Amino acid sequence: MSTLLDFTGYKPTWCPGCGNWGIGMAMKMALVELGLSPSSVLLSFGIGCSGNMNDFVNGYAMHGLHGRAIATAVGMKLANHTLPVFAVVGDGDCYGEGGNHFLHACRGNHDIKVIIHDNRVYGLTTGQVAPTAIKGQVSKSTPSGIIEVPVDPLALAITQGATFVAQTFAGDTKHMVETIKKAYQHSGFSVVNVLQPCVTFDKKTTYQYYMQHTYKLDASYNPADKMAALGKAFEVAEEKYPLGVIFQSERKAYHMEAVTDNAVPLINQSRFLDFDALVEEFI
Amino acid sequence: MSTLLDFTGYKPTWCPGCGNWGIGMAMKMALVELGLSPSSVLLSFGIGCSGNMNDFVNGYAMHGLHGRAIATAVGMKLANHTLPVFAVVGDGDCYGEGGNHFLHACRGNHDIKVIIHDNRVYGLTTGQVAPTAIKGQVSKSTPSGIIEVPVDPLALAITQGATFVAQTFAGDTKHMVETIKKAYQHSGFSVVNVLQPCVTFDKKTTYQYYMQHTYKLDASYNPADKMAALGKAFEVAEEKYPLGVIFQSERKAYHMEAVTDNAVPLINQSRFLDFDALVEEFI
Amino acid sequence: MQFTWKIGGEAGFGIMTTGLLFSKIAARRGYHIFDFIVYPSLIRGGHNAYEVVVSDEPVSALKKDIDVLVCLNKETFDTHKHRLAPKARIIFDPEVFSPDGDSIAIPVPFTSILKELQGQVIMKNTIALGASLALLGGDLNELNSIFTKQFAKKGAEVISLNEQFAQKGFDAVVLSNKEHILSYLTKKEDKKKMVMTGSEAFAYGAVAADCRFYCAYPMTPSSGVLTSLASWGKKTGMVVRHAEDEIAVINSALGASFAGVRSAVGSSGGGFALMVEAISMSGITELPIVIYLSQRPGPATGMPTWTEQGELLFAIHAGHGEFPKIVLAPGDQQEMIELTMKAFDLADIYQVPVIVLADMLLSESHMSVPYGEIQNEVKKHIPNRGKLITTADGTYLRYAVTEDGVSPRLVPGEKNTFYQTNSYEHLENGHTTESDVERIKQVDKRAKKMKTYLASNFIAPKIIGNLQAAQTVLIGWGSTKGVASEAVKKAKENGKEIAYVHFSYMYPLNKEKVRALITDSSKKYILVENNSEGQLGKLLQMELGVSLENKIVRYDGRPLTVEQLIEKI
Amino acid sequence: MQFTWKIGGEAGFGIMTTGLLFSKIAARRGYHIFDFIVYPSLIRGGHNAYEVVVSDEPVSALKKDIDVLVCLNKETFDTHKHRLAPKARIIFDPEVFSPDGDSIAIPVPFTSILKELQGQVIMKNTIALGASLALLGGDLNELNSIFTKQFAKKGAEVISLNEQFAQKGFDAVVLSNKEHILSYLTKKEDKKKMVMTGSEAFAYGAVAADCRFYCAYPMTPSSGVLTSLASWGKKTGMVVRHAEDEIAVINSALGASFAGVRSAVGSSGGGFALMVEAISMSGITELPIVIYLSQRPGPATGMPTWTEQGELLFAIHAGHGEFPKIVLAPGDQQEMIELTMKAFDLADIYQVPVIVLADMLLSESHMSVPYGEIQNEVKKHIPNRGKLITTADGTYLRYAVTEDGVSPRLVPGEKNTFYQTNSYEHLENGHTTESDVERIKQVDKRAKKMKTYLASNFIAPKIIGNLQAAQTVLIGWGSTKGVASEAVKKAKENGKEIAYVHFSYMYPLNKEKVRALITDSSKKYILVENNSEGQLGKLLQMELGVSLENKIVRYDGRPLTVEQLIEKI
Ligand SMILES: Cc1ncc(C[n+]2csc(CCOP(=O)(O)OP(=O)(O)O)c2C)c(N)n1
Ligand SMILES: Cc1ncc(C[n+]2csc(CCOP(=O)(O)OP(=O)(O)O)c2C)c(N)n1
Ligand code: SF4
Ligand code: SF4
Ligand SMILES: [Mg+2]
Ligand SMILES: [Mg+2]
Repeated sequence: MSTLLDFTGYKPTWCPGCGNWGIGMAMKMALVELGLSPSSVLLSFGIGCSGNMNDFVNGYAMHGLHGRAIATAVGMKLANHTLPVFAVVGDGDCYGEGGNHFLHACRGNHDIKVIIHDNRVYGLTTGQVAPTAIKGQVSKSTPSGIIEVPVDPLALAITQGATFVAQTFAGDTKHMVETIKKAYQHSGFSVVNVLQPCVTFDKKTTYQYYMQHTYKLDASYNPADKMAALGKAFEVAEEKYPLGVIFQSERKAYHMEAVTDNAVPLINQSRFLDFDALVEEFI
Repeated sequence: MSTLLDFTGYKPTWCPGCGNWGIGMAMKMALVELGLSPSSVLLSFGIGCSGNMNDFVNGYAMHGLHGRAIATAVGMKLANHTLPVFAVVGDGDCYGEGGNHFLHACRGNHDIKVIIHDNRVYGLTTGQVAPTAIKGQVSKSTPSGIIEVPVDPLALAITQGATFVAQTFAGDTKHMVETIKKAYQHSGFSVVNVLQPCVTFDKKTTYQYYMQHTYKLDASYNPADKMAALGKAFEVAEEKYPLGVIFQSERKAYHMEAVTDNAVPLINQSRFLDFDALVEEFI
Repeated sequence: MQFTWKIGGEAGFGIMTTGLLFSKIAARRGYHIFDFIVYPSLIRGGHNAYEVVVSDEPVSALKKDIDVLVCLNKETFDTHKHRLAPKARIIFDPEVFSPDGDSIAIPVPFTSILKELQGQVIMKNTIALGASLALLGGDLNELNSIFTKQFAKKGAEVISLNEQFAQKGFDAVVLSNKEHILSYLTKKEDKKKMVMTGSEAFAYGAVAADCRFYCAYPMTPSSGVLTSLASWGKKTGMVVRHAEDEIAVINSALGASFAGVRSAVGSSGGGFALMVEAISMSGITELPIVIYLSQRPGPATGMPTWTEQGELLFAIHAGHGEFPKIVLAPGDQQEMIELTMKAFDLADIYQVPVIVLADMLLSESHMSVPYGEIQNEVKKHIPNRGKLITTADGTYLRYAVTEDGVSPRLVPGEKNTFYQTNSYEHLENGHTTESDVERIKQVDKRAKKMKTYLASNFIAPKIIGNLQAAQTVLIGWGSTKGVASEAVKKAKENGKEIAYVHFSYMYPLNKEKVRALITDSSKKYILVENNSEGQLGKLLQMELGVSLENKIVRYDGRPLTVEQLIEKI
Repeated sequence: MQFTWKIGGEAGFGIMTTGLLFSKIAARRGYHIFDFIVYPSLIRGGHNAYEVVVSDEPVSALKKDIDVLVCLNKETFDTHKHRLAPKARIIFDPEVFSPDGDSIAIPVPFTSILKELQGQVIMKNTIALGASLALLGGDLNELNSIFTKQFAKKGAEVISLNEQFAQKGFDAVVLSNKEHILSYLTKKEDKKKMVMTGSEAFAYGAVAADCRFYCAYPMTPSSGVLTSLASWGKKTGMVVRHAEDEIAVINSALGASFAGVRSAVGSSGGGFALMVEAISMSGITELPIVIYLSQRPGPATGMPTWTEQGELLFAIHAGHGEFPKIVLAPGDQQEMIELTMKAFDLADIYQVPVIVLADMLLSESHMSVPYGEIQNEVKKHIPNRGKLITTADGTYLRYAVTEDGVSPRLVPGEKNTFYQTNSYEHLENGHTTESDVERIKQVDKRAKKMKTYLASNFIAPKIIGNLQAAQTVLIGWGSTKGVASEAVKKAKENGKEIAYVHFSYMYPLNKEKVRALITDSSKKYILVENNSEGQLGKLLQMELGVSLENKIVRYDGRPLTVEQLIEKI
């Protein structure tokens, strides 16, 4: 049974007060409570302040390319589906540069837990707008305010085949831990959009802002209802942020169909040697 | 006033009976009926059987890269917003390789008319599944059937900010022409998903199939109702295909905010010469 | 004995299948074959042609004239008549057209046979095969046995229907053109052969190398690999994935490689271009990956269904920043199988990206290869995974600095330890660093790997012909091997000794081992490349300081021909 | 006179702004400056440092020792004390620590001043500036006038508050450290100067070149261009777009270019890698585009905030297939402005992609440049759009074969005609072709453009120092100009004549024009590069057959130093 300490890597370099501190802690707590150890989990990190968590949380990790953490995680899972795979990504990372991978991973229902740091900005490159930025948000790259409307990641995931879609808040560790654990328990593509204040570059979506604009879904809410789930997703546009599991459904995870012999992970399968079975077609 | 002939380029090389013949004809008819001429329209073609239309329909055209026709069209429109811009793309092109551009062009509401040849396959590369393929579809790249569920392009567009989302059928020239004309009249990102039989590589979604599974939205349908529109989009999953304008809303097109002086297209604006106004910050 | 059989017709009417059947039958009859496909970048309409050279010796390039031309339409005759050999046989349908000129007309009543047996247009191919076999002194058994195999699922009826059409074509020749029948295809005892393309050879090599993850996005002329590996998937257990784009393709493959399985990807220039960023990541993370790059004429979309060797320097320099990389370029199908197995070993041993360069000519042409030899090689092959380890203690350092530059690579999952692989510059333990000292350590370590490779695994160019005796020496790489080898033979027939220095270990180059072969001042060296810039020439200049004055290049999308080489010698 | 002022403190506390203010003040006082920023790839925490060399002559590189060190924390002193000059002044807060060693202590009561005026930590910077000006014999007017400008929006209160803190710092020195005050910054009459980074210089050059569309995705160290151009957008009317990814970036730019406006994009190695496919498209469609590539240490994510010249060969070979491309590498801010204007002209004249290579050192360091000269150049610049035309008759051929290889390019929209630009190989009219003859025509036509360029627009390397007299000649490119020029000066001071051959027109190279400069057997040539492989050396070998034995390289992410060069000479 491992402890928080086992998962604790280098001292974080995040800005004091950054929402990432909470997310990092929640990740570690969830992993501990799930009875995992740094040796029994695969982590795929994007590039960003979010991705910098690679040095702060222990595990078998790959700190890959900006925007590609999901694509990388897909390969990890298919190669060894006995290990849980988490992708820790930024909103620019996942919805901007990596938008296409996110879209198609939803369709594939790859059994990956994606933790998205939704902070509305490109933190590590000093604050340009992310695709989650509210229309009109001013930044170095958009001095007159961003023209695009924000991406709707929840609706995107729900409509394109993701089977677990949740939202949580970096200011509520307990809720994050619960949500990450639920994502882990779900088999299939699991989206956890974490509302994360960037204290340095986004003066609007602060902790106070989210305290006022978030609310928790109660027991009466039925995440199996796709239309209702979309209704919840659309509330975000009115700056109302539901927290909890917004949508959940059942579908075989990708590796269960793609890995021929599911009982054994690809990496442990015995080598194919029946070459004669292949060459017939060449004769 | 130009004629069909003015828009008619080389003889198409599409397979006899291919849905592209109808789409090509509808494009030309629509352009004629809109009073446009090959000199007054910008066309951005993707790479595919669909994109091969570049040699068959006349206009100021760019036959760019596979998956990038929308990105290219975005630049065309911003450089000269007085000309209408059409993007003619394949479903692999637009939803696969180019999925990220599609997603973000919806957010930006770029005034581009996107005509998507939805034929469920990668025609030009001999029939591998496109992201629109129905789960289980067998192809050279998916001999055991595709694992992913199909992309839901209509819902994707509706939820991510597109302001005009329509569906039409390659077997119904009149309906295609009407729909393309409506897209033209709309200011903003206009998605026209054309259900197109690939007679060579997809034996399921034939003309007959679509005759049976499509229906036209009637006057009672209100495309301004986002939730209703999503309901329609979801019918596709049950192999029911609504034809017509599924969703429409109003929002400033991107170039109206991005081009500082809207009265004059970027290309015709007078050169900026007040250099002294810039260098103050360096002193 | 060597002859060319060629069939042409409208695109989309089974010309490819027919040509391949002919190649297989010739191989089954005991002959060597090499074939080449001509098709436009569209699915139907336009002209398709399929050309097969049959020989009693190994053959690796097309020959000048056509001995038997099967015309499924008039265009075929018009397009190819200028290449007809004296006494060439023309199989055609008298109801469609009649060939002019003095070649030998072999009329076959395609149309009426179709009417009679109420077959679809596609059946013309079967008739053509029957007629061809008759004309060349073959018999129908091989063809019929192939039908039996091919249409097994479709049932006995389909099989016998095909047999009937073949028979009709066969009879048409035997009955009314006996006097023109040749004996080219009379059964000959010879080693069993396989007929495969370069892409199939790569796929087969990848299976033999125990590659377990192949990811691709279709792109001509590389898609053959995806098709083959996908079709074998259920048997081999390999996970074969058609991803959303090429960036996903290579990043997933690197994820799988990190998790410990051998992984490969494939594409052509455009798709490869999208992988360049991740190739650089493979460099710094030291994750093995094999990349199949099948070239076609560029730039950009270019000429998708034609051939060129225009991406040697691009492949070598692909990736931002400085890092090691290995580039191989097999010259034919058999070499493709060998070098593919080798590529996976080198990727694992040096933990680097290995690019296997091919082109449309190699990827899509079929060649007959010795069944026994290859099956032996494949079966005795034991993958060398280098310093891959499955256990380590807590102090495991992923990027430990070592003598040879290679660090032990632990398969994730081992208990009681963990590590990260990192696209940032890193400490030996994998954590991010900006230290000048650590940076230098890691750059030097990565560079060291290639020094080790050059000393331990680099293989010097193959020599074809007699280098000592040769006054003129051709220098080429990859698929030029085929035409250059034929040129060496041809020259010898003409009483001239020439040799060919064949590069397949393209980069990095071992200066000493290579220089010796191409710097004898008493010889005339001629660079032979299927591109416009003479890229191997530039590479030799850059890496060895050797500059070659003479070159023969071709860049119209067509393969180099033996005649083109001979005439310039 | 030359001295170095350096300030250090915790990341995220305004070190950058403070350093820049110091640079500007020094420039306003009539001095030349060059500065360099050190910051980790994270937003807060970690150590930031900002170093400014001030000189009464033009200066383009750091010098060895530090004359004034402002320590906002103890780490600053510990990290940099080994570089302190004899008699160096240390500004520090006695309440935090006291410097050891024999340099001159200038205690300033930061903490108590903050308390007294109830200011935030960030105000330490203002105090530091006041103290520094006092210590260097400056006065507070320049600083205050900058405050007035900078905080205009924030109002008089903020301005006076800042003035008060500056005054406190100033007084602290004047009152208790009069004896150590230097006269380095006493007002000096000199030409008006601008203080800008290489990225700002590119941005300024792009505006001067009438670029109307700039598209980018943020990436260190190239983002400065996006920031500047975006901030100027309302004034200049340029459309500046932060797109979803780098692939969108370049494809949109090419769309805009097709529509007729000058377009540019910018990134660092990783983002540039994603643009490679489209660069190839620019090649075959013959659409002009300017690409700003600011290098950082790779591979992959590498060391994002440090410097390296590791992508010369990558940039030159970027793109699949064979096509023309021009690569330029300015050596400093002024050259950046000139070459950027030139880049847009060359892109238009030859209808090719033009890459402007920079690196973190050039992109993010500030240098003082002559205001008058540059404003003149910029104002008299008239963009040369080459064969861009706005009218044509119906028989217009987009890819007409011409003498110089360049075809007239019609701006879409012209009545009574139309055409397509095509990423497939094409006929002169732009339509897709697979014809061998047409293919050759177009390949040759595209290649011809570079022959024309080499004859008409290529410019030979600049010589710095006296090439005739020099026994030792340094050879370098891009940002190495700064340090190499200083080395030439320094050597002269030591009584040694050396020269520097500065490459900025990197590719293609005019063999004749270049060879002469670097092949005098009586001289010793030394290659100087900020990378590990000596990429310019490889390029010269490949393109000119010139091989350089001696090289000085640095690849730890830090810039080359004058000392490093001098000692090796
Ligand atoms: C291909 C590529 N483009 C750009 C960058 C530069 N870059 C590094 S982090 C980043 C964005 C970070 O924003 P986000 O993903 O939202 O993460 P955050 O820092 O906000 O947590 C960018 C653009 C890169 N590393 N690679
Ligand atoms: C980057 C890149 N990858 C792959 C290809 C090869 N390719 C050409 S067309 C095509 C797909 C065509 O499918 P789709 O877009 O659906 O168009 P369709 O032919 O079905 O109309 C592909 C994969 C390419 N040209 N460029
Ligand atoms: S910049 Fe923003 S996101 Fe990044 S560490 Fe600081 S507060 Fe957090
Ligand atoms: S392959 Fe399919 S899509 Fe392409 S032309 Fe033929 S029928 Fe049409
Ligand atoms: Mg972010
Ligand atoms: Mg399609």
